[in-house]
Amino acid sequence: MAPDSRRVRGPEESQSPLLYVPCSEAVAEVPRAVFARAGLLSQASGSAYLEMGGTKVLCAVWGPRGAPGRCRLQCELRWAPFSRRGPRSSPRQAGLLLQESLEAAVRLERYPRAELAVWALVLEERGCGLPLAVSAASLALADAGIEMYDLAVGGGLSRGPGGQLQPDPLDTEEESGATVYLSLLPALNQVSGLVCSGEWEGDSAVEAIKLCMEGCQRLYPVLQQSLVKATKRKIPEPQSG
Amino acid sequence: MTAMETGMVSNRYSVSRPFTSGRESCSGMASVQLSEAEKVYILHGIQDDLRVDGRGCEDYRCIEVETDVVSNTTGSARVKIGHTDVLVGVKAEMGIPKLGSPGEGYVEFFVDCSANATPEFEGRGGEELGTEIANVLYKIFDNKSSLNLKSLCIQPREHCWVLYIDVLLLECGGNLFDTISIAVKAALFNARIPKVRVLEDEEGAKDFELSDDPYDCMRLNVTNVPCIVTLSRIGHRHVVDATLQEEACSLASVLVSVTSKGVLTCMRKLGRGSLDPESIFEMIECRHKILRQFLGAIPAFWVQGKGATRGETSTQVPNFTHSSLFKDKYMHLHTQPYSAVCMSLSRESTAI
Amino acid sequence: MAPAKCCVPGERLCSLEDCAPGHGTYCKHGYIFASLSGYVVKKNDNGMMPVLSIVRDTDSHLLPVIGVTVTCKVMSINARFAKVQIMYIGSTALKTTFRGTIRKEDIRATEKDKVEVYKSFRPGDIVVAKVISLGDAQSNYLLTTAENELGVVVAHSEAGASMVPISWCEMQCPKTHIKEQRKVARVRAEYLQT
Amino acid sequence: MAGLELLSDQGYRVDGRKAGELRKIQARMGVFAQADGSAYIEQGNTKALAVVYGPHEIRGSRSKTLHDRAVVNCQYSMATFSTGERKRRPHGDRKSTEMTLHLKQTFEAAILTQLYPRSQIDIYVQILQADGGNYCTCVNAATLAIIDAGIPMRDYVCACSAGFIEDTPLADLSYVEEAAGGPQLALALLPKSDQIALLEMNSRLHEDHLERVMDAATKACKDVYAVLDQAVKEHLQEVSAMLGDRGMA
Repeated sequence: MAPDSRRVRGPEESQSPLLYVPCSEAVAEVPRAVFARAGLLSQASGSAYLEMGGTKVLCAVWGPRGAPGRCRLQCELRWAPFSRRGPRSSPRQAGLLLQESLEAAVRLERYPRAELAVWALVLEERGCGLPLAVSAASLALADAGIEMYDLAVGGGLSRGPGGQLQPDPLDTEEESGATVYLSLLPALNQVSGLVCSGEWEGDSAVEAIKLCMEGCQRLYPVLQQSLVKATKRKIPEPQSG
Repeated sequence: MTAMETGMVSNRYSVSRPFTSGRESCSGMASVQLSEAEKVYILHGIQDDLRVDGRGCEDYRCIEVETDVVSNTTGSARVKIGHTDVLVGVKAEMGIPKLGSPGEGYVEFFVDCSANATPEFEGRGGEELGTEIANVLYKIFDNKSSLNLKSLCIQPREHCWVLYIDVLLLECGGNLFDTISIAVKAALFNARIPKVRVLEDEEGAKDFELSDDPYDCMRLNVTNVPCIVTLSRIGHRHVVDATLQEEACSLASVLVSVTSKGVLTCMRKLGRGSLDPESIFEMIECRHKILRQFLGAIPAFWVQGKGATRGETSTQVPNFTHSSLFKDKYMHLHTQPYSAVCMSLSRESTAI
Repeated sequence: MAPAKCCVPGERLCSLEDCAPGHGTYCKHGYIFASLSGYVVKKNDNGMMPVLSIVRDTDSHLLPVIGVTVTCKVMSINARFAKVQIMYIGSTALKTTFRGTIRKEDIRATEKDKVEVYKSFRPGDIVVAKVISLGDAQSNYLLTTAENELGVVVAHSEAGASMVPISWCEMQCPKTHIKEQRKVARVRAEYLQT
Repeated sequence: MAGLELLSDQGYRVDGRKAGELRKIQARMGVFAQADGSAYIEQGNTKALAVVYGPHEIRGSRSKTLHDRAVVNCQYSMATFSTGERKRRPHGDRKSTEMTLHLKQTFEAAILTQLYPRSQIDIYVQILQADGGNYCTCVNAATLAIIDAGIPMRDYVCACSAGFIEDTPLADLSYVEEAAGGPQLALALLPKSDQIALLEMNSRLHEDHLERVMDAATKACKDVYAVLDQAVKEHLQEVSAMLGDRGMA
């Protein structure tokens, strides 16, 4: 075939220029500022918006709606195309983790033959997207009036290059290797989700989990307050004596 | 206070919630249906450290390992624990290094849950579980020390070895993750990657020369390749190496991947229940004990340098015995009696 | 009166010794916990232990349960069953409808073998029925009309007029005076609007 | 194909066999406990595993139900590492779908399906290592697995391939011989009644030679039968010995 002289042929392979952009070495302020609000979407049964540092998560819940079989928690967690640079993590896997973390918190047996749909969107990812999505999802479920044992609160942690443990890490810090993500039911003191990756020697993993749990306990009252506010807004006070 | 029962049920012996998610515990795609009475029976036994097949809570079933089973592969292994049967083939193919790590080769995992294991896996039925297992495998290898990827590099930025680690699930009898991780380790141990010589002529064109001699090959250092230990929470205790029946009784389990030095490389909670933090710490601690069982059972996989050439594996390792279940050169290994193995091995583990 | 306390799931409300758990709560370790976000209401039934429950006025997460009376619309019929859409549970309108099935043998209590679906229901009828089973993975909610109070309450004739019941098995069109067969419900007096 | 001599002047093939000689067959029945029937077979370097489930209730949509006989459901898959070049997917590609269909046709002809109306029999075969004659090895493995499951058949189904190179019909082709591109024929035979369950031929072969090739394949199938029959009898003896022990105790 004659070479096409009219067009400039690009190289056979190409890569995203983002790969070569040096990461800015930002250090997260600890603790990162949190903003939480429940019940902001009118179309969904329940909804919540959660912001921590630069990470922003929106979550909506629909249901319960009729579905054959036993009650299911249909979870979907997505990252918006503009949420971060570089590749995004697989939504399928993240949805499963979200589902696993929430299942222990929701009283599914109260909803036979029904389906609850949880849909979370990470608008901006600056680290801790998944744990924040768990917290947002449990806020949204509670806002929808779904019966739950407790709010599932997510917390993240990463180990810096010097070995120091950093709660609520930024995305740049998450890339450094060792991370822990945890979801806690604080009132019952139960762990409903746990993922550790990277190398953890000796008892460092235990220490990290404990630190992560402390972080969750700190976030818990914030979520409770925002939920109380949303409930007061949404539901009129009963007039009974 | 004792650890709270997993899954928060007020009734002490009710181990299942009547209406819960359609997805059973993660590895229990091929799950069995158990009646309430059977569950209570298993649960009561476990409270007394006695399981249905006579094991204690922290005992493995007999682990059978056979290496070098498929001659078309770079390395292969078949591992059988109880009724769980897994075949792993490693194929080394030439590829281009990933951009992020130009000086390293890389590893690709694929898990085929074949219909052999259970008819539910027919067609695309096993894909979901397969991807999930593959994701866990990626995660446990996602660190610098598990495998020396630099040794897989042939020419930085241009050529490297890609290790395709393909897992084939032949039979599914509980404890998939552990079995698969042992099989992956055994297959990597067995892998013989041909040595490559790069010849460069005057114009800078490169040519590769693969060694024909099967003994002139590169072996991988698998000392730090982690093994997965899945601990299932049943009642107030945890068990290792759960059978399908036991998995059906467990609402939550923790998957810990651990190297021979006791370093955790990945940890995950599986299943729909929740766990007491104390019990998680207990499980993390328990890995040392399990590790000693493993070390005793399969020292060759942990200590590189033994049985380095083809055919010697079986003779060098005293714990392997021959069995003729599948083939004549089958290696069979029994980790019992555990206490004896642990005793004799504490010496060996200190040597590592 | 002090404003009612607002609570969120997981909040510990009180000891089991002080109150009995009501709607929207669960018990653990001898305490009552909230499982809904809403207002805590303590109801004192004379002399009995007060019942603690959580109230959400907007609540409508009702799901059909066995034994509950539902109002539904017939969507399609065939020789063996009628398919319906559940629209009300008791007197609460549902946000999303649920699908149900009324099998031929569940239409009336007596002479079940003589029942024919098309002589009992027609698509578009509004039927009061009772849930008898949640059904399994493949099937819908199973409903029954085998009681005097259950059956068709609103039906339209071919002429389009709302028909008037004339017996337990017939309805008549006020325009054309044509009689059509239905499994008619005897609507309880308290529900009738006059 | 130049260079490679598939049949030497002395009449020996690449791997040292005579023209009508089979590769070494090793078979084992009942390898898995959970399946209703299972078998593992090695024909030279080709290794296959077959598992049978059933007869059981129809799975999935009921519309598949046949009212007068059982549905035979097959799946042929190849391990991704079984071939020289790594395969991307174990099943679902065009070739394995075709193989699946062939297996189904073969066993519908052999199993007494009318004994189990409204039910289903699953046959899953897996090639662990491929070195020619994949279809035939699978049929042989599946036959053993069905016998192990105790499902009645008209007869054993024995399959063997045959080729035609340098005017000589060759039995049981290996991968090298298959890759040479000559005509090849796969025959699945019910050996006692000499009935053909499946016959497939690729590539071009003069009509005059067909009979000779067929004869070679038929003879090879009967040889396979002898080996399989031996394996079944040995297995039966093992099992009955075990039962006997239990009976005494």
